[in-house]
Order: sequence, then structure tokens, then C-alpha cells
Amino acid sequence: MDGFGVSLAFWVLAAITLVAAAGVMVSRNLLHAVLFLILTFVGVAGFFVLLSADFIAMAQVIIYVGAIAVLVLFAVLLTPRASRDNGETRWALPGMLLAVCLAAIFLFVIHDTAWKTRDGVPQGLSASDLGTALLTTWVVPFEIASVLLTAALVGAIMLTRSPEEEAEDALA
Amino acid sequence: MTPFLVSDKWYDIRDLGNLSRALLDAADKVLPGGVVYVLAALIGFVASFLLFVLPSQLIIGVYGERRIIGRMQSRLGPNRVGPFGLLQPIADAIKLIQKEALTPAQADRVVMYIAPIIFVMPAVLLWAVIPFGENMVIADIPVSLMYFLAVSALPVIATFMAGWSSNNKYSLFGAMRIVSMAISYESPLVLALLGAVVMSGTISLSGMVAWADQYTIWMVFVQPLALVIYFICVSAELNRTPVDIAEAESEIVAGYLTEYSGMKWGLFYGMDIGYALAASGFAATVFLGGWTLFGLEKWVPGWMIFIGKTHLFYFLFIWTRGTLPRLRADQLMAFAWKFLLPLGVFNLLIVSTERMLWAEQDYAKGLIYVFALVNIVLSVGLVYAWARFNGYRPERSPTRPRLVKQAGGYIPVGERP
Amino acid sequence: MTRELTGPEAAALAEALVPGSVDRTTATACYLKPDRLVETLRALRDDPEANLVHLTNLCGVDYWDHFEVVYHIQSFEKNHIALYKVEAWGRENPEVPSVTPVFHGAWIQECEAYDLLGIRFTGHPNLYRILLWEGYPGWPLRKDFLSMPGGLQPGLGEFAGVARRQEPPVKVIE
Amino acid sequence: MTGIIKSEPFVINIGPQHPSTHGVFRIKATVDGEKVIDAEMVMGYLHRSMEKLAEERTYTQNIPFTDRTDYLSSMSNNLGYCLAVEKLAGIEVPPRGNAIRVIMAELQRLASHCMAVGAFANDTGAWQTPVMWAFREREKILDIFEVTSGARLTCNYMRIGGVAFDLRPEFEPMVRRILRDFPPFIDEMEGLLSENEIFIARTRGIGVLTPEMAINSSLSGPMLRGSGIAWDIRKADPYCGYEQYDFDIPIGYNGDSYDRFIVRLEEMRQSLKIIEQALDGLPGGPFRTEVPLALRPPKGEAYARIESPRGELGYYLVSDEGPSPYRFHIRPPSFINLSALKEMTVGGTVADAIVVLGSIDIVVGEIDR
Repeated sequence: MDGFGVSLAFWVLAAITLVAAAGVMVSRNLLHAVLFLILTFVGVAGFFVLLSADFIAMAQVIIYVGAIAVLVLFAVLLTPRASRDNGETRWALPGMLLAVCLAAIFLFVIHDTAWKTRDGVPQGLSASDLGTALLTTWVVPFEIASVLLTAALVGAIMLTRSPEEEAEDALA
Repeated sequence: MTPFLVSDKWYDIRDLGNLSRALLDAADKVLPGGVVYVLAALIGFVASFLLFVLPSQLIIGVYGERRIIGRMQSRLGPNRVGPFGLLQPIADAIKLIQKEALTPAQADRVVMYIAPIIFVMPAVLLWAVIPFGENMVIADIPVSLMYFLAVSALPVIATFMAGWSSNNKYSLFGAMRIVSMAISYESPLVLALLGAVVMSGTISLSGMVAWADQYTIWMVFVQPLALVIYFICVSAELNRTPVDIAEAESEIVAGYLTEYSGMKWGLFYGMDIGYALAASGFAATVFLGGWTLFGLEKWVPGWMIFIGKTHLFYFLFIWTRGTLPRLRADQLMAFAWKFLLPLGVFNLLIVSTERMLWAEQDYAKGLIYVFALVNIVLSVGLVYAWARFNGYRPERSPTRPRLVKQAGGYIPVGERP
Repeated sequence: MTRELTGPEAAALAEALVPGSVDRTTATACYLKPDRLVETLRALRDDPEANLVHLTNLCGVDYWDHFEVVYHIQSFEKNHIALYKVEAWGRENPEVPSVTPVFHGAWIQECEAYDLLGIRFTGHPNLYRILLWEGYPGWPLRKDFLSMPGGLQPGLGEFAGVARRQEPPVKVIE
Repeated sequence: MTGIIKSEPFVINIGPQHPSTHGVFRIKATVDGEKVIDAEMVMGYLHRSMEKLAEERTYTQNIPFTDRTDYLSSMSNNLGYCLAVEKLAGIEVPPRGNAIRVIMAELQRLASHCMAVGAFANDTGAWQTPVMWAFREREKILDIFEVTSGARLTCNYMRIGGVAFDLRPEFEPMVRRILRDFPPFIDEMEGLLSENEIFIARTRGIGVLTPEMAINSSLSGPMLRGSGIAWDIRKADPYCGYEQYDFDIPIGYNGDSYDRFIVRLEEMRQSLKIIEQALDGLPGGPFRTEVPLALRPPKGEAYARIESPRGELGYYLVSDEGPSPYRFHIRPPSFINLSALKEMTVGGTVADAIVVLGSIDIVVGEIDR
């Protein structure tokens, strides 16, 4: 996975992702922000493909673009006056300052740490050994994560149960 | 994978992959460094699009669907334009192109313009991973099944964009419905395909085709329930008739497509059928054993067998569209969460136990047929038991009214008139 | 065959249930007093003997000096149909009590009568012009609505072409 | 969804131009999410004020008006009006005229119910297939009308005192072909829809009408019979010699949209029985008593009614001895059947409101007159 084509692809993808991320911040319309967010997810998936970790790239697209983005869209549907122009808020200036400080910290950290770079072509992570790793060495965190997710799912359903559904169940 | 084909010569039409490889090798000697990749992608795209997507999708799909549904409704269907009406899709396309594409005043112009593009792009991307023959596949990536699921998530977002941006109450209804349906039908779809993956052991489509050929059995016999769930979920994702609530003509005029006209609408309409064909191509590869037909593919070219199976599956979509009425939105959600999801989980349970047993017998060839029979019986039993557990009794109410001789007042149900 | 109750029979039924409700009777119809109308119809509906439960037809008629609202009410068990009428004098603001509390189906027919003839139904839950729009000038079905220039009156003379030219006759229809 | 999440209701127009309002008829539905909270009807787009026009024309000139009120069953409208005038003027109709009138009215019921059943299936989403089958059969009936009366939709075939022209020789074989082709079509339609799980899920228990509410809202026709009330004017108050024919009244069980659908299907079978009996015993002799063109009925009033495909179609005529009726009032079944629409749709979803409207089977020409 090296050569001219790959590095060209990397820079194009990097540009798209950064522009989309900026778009999420800058856009005045909530829906545009969400669409830019989806574009960033796809960009990140592109990076995984470049690292030839194709299972994770596909998982990224399915989970983030397929499920989480759709849920965010649902949330957008329910926020009143979602597509009004919410540009001129009093928090613009402090927000900008905070962003600059954070950017400075990140740049410093990135510059300062000594990244362990591996030479040669990064060998791909095939799905089968990912599966065996998940279910042999990392089985405990995997199970805990799934339990946590189901708890969250049940909690969400309990939260949004409307009064009449509760009344209905009380009767049954 | 045992070599199927007798000869690998470039003139062997049974597998056009050899032809393209010969072309690429010749070009590689001549052209500089990485350009061959671009050429390979180009050939792949042109070949797949021109040879398979365009004829099977536009001509057979649009024309075939309208003709077959016409015959179902005892009318002829398009037969005026060109011989037997074959040029009808092209006539439609030209008509739509020269039609004016309106954009409502308060509509979100940019998002409304991009929506059809986002809707069309995945339709062509889907064909990249589907194997038409031994090495006739553009991108034979090891995760092609997941690639298919990933790419089929994009049209949901495109339809939402179309629905939300056209600033019309009916479109908002359509957008709300498509989003809620996509979420509830995504999980049973993945579970159904997981059943197939567990049984065949790979998540690459060509791997599944090889498995089907190696054990000379189609996945549909081993996994009947998975195919049924897949069919229902895919017709939900694609808005096909028993589940086409996103653009339900009789309720919300045309759902998210209300404000679209001209070629923008044309793109949505054409690619709807494109997705249906891609989904049936995918089902043909996973469940009906792709381009292999128990050894017949040595004589008949593989990709012809594959197109036959795709249109066999596509006929199912046309058939349901021609006959079934439409379910209500909340009934659909309940059906997905309360019926399809648990069935998917049970199916997965059964399949993984069978896989364990099969592994102990180190994948004996005969055992798979036993599993097939067991699975068919189990599936029917499972569906019936879960429906009864869910409190569903088959409708025993009378389908004929009571007949009365004398005119009079109200006659309660029990009483004889 | 559906037995059509004659005027006196219908009046007898109404008088038996609500004394003093009948204004006068003719050969085919029975005129009720407007103020006792709702009470009488409710009694007729609930009485098992009369059993007039189904308000089939409700329409208004314009007789130049007064308006008439016609109620055809029938019974399914007894298979008979009765004809009751109520008069509303005066052309500017004819008032008739609404029977919607007794027969739910009356609301739509009363809206139509109000819309086309201008008969106001007091006690109607939601009286609005159902067929025409609110700003429509006048009431179309009234006899003097289409008063053409030169005093011509709508309606035919001897033959189709000849327009009738006469003053509005004061006629009392028996 | 109304629990934590605050979603404010908004008004949606199931508007005059809508694929399933069977014409220019509008429901202003206030909707919270998918649930309908309030439904208000807006009508009058097709109001031609026929009752005013009728006062300007002679009794015979009014017959073409009645074709245009319920344009899906023009024969029944003509029949209702002619019966009212005959009752007002005391005119006798010869037996052959009565028999032809019965055959024509029942053929018109078949054609109208084809339209109703097909459009109702289309409202539940069965994409045009039942409608196309129904129209294919309806064409055969319209051909018969064209042969006998000269027009397919607005036939203007009945006259005061009988029918306009006598039956032509090819009438009989065409009707025999109908009697042969229709039963398999009705069974086919029943096979496709009545036992269809999705159709049952969409129509069973939707738009339920209790018998008390049905009677109190002065409904008529399949709406009454769907709720189990055995009321059919052809049996209760026979006109045109209906008492000679043996047929049944189909009545439903719990008054929902499904019951009204199966009642209409059964009514089509009963109409076939009537047509067969009427055709076999078709008497000879004159088909019309001569009536002067400028008929002047005696002073008085008359209310006559028939069982049209949509319900009780009545004509209330007041005469002042003039050549034109003093008051001409039509009792429109579709218009009055809508009085219970609000109670039936509130509480369901938008999709249910469409199915309920389809089960009421309205014709906008008759609503707005």
C-alpha cells in the first residue's frame, strides 16, 4: 500500500476530512452541520482503507454513517426550528478563543511525543484474526461492553416511554 | 478453490476476467508505473456498468418491471417505443432530462441538489464487489459483504436529505418514516446475513460462492429463514411495495419525492430499481450460489447464470409489488422489533450450534444436507412458535357477511335473523 | 312496504308523547311548534312504540313569506316514515332550533340548509357554510336570489324561452 | 412520542388534489406525529347548485341533471328522480318498464361497486392491481349501457313513466356474458384481498362504527349494513317490482372498514341474482306510458327514495302546478355518510384516515351537487 497513488489519495482524503470537519463548525444550519459530520465519518473510513484495515473501515461506515448519523438526523428532526440560522450567538468570540488554545495544546503534544514509526508496509488486519483476538484474549472487555450497551438500550427505552404506554402496561 | 475452468486463454468467453487480465498485462508493459491500476478500474467500471448494470438495470429492470406488472394487471405494459417497447426506459430518460426540474422557493437549494447525487453514487458502487464470474469481479476485497452493508446505508441519508430539504409537509412525513424504518430494519438484516456468514465461514462474496460450489448446496437451503428475513428487510430499505411507506402514494402523495421533478426525480426512480437489482444480485450471490450451477458453469458462461438468478430474485420484488397492499408505519416498526429481530437471533443460535457440530466432524460433506433439512423444518416451526408466543392468532374472523332475508333493525352478531 | 304516516297519525304520535307540541296538521305532514321541536323529536326517537330513530332527510323550503324545514324520520323495526315540518316566519333572520343534540347526522344537513337558504339553526355546535365559502353574498336557493335586471323572476313561464314577469305572489302551499 | 419529547401538532392537508380522496374533497387533519387529533372536512369545490338550476327547467329537462350528481351510478339517480315525479304526478309504469329499470339499476350497482372495491384496495396500498381488474370488468357493463342508452357514464336513459328506448336484440347476450364472467371475478377479488393478512391488518378494526352511532348519524347503505343493521330499501320499501325477486341483504359483524368491503362484494353477488331473475321473467308490452312534455303535476309534495350503491338516494319535490318543480331537493347518501367521518378518523393515523375515507366510498359530484 505505497507508491504515488496511495500518498495522493491520502492527501486528498485528509483535505476532504478537514474541510468537512471545519464545515461542521462553521455551518449555520444544523442539518448542514450533520451532513458535514457524515462526510467526516466517510473520510475517516477512507483513512482506515489506506491503512489496509478494511474490516474496521467497513465497520466504521456501517456503525457511524449507517446508525449513529441516522440517529443524529432523528434528533435533528425533533429539535424545533432546526434549520434556522443560528449564527449570531454571543458565544462566538469565547468559542473561538477556546478553539485556538486547544489547537495549540494538540499541536504541541503531537510535535513533542516520539511516535514509534514502523518501517515497511503495514500488514493488513484480516477479519478472522480480529475475530479470534476479540473472543480469546480480549473476551472480558468485549462482554462488558456488550452488557453496557444493552443496559443503555433498555435505559433509553424506559426514558422515552410515553405515559399512555405505561398505563397500558400497568393494565396488562 | 478448485479450478473450475478448463482453459485460461483470453478468448474463453466463459470468464471475461481472462480477457481483461490479458489486456492489462499488455498495457502494463507499455504504460508507466501506477497507471495500470487506473486502467484496471476503468475497464472494470466500463465492463460492469455497460455489460451488466446498464442492460440488466435500465432495460430489463425498468422495462421488465413495468411489463410484468402490466401483465399482472391484465394490461399490456409499454409496447409502443421501439421493438416490443424495449426503448421505453430510454424514452423515459430523454423525456425526464428535458423536463424542468423545479426547486421550491423556501427549499434548501444546495441539499436538495446534492440529494439525488448521493442517492445515485452508491447504486453503482454496490456492483463493485459482486462477483460475476471466477475472476470477473472489480474489487475482490475480503470484507465485501460488509462493504455491501456499508454502502447500502448511504441512500437512507440521501432520502432523508431529499425529504427534509424540500420543505413540504408530505416530504417531512416521508423523511421521518424512512429514517425510523432504516434503523429498525438494519439490525434484522445484519443478523440474517450473519447467519449466512457463520455457516460459510467467510465474509467475502467470492468465498461464499466457492463454499456453495465446494459443498454443491445453495445457502438458501441451509438458511431458509435468513433469506426470508433478508428479503423483508431489503424491501423495507428499498421502499418496495409491501413496505413502501416512505413514498406511499395513497397517504403522503409521493413522500420525500413530492417536490422533485425532471431528471432529479428520474434519478431517484431509476436508482430505486438499480438498488433492487443490486440487492437481488447480492442475494443471488450469497443465497443462490452466485455464478455456479453445480458444475454447469463449465459450459454455460458463469455470468449468464448469475444474471438469471438475479432476475429470478428480482421477480420476487415485482411480484410483491404487483399484489400486496401496504402495511402501516407503526405496524412495520412493531413487526421489525418484535418479530424479525428475535427470529434473527434464534436463527443465529441454531446456525452457530450447527457450525460447532460440523466443525467436530471436520466439515463432512454429507452433514450439510442433514443441516439443510433440519433448518427448513426448524425455521417453519420457529416462525409459527414465535408468532403464537407473541399472541398472534391467524385471522379466523369470517370473510363472508351474514345474509338476511327481511329488512329490519340492528341484528346482534349471535342472533339468527 | 314502508307505511307513510299521514299528517293526523304523526300528529297523534307527537301529541301523545309531548302534549301541546303540534301546531297544525295537513293531509301528509304535521307542523310542530319550533320551541317544542327538539323535545318532541327526542321523545319520538326514544319511544319504543313510535321508534323514529333514523333522520333520513332534513331540508329547507322557501315559501316567499316564510321558510319551512322538513324532517323525514323513519323507523327500521316498525318500517314506517313520518314527515314533520317547522315554520320560520320572516325573511331576514329565520330561526329554527337545531336537532343535532337528538340526531348526530343532522349537523351536516343543517349546515347545508344554512349555507343554501340562510336558515339559522340555534344550538348547532359548528354552523358554517359547508358548500360555499364564508364571504359568499346572499343565499343561493332563496327564490329572490337571482333577481335579474328588469324585475324578471327565475323560473319558467309557459315555455322555456319566455321569462316569467310577475310580482312575488304571496302563496300559502297546503 | 409525546412523553418526554415535546412535539407540537401541525395541520396537514389531505387536500383537494390528492390521489386517494376520490375527487376534489379536502380533509384538514391536525396531526401530532402520525396520530390524527382533529379532522375537518372542506368541500364544495364541485358545487353546481343543481337544486337552483332544477327550479328553472321542466320536470323532463331535469333528468340529465340527475346523471351528473353521482356520476358513477347515473342509472340509479335517474330512477330515483323518475320515481319521485311519478309519485308526485301519480303516473303508472308498465311492467316491462319496471323490469328494465330493475336490470339497469342492478347493473349500475355492479359497475359502481367495482369502482368502490378497486379504489378501496388501492387506498390500502395494493398498487393498482385490484383497480385494474375491477375496471376490466366494469368496461363490459359500460358497453351494455352504451348499446342501450347511447352513453357510458351519464346515460340519461330513464324517462318519467318508463325508459327512453326499448332494449336492443344484442342486450340479452351481453348481459348473459356478464352473468357468466362476474362470479369468477368476484371470487378472484375475494381471493386476492379478503384473506390477505396485510389487507386484514390494514382494515380490520379501522373506522369502527357502532350500530347506535350509525343510525344516529343518519347513515345509509353499506355503512349501515356493515355495522349489522339489516336495512335495504329494496326490501323495506320495494319499488319497481323488487318484491318479486328473491335476494338477500348482506350485513357485517362489527362495522369496520373490512366489513364494509365484504358487504359490497356480497352485494355484487346479490345483484347478479336479481339481474338473472329479472332477465328471465322480462315481460313484453309497452316500456313507457306517454307523459306530456310540459308535465304539470298537481299541487303538493312527494319524497321517493331508492337504494343507490352508496345508500338511500331520496328526491323531495314540491310542486306548485307550474311546469318546473317549486323545490327540488336531493338526499345525497355520500354527503350524509360523511357526518360520522370525524368520529371514525380521530385517534387513528393518517394512513387509517385514508382507508376510512375509502371505505365510506364517496363521490364528490353527489356531495357538492
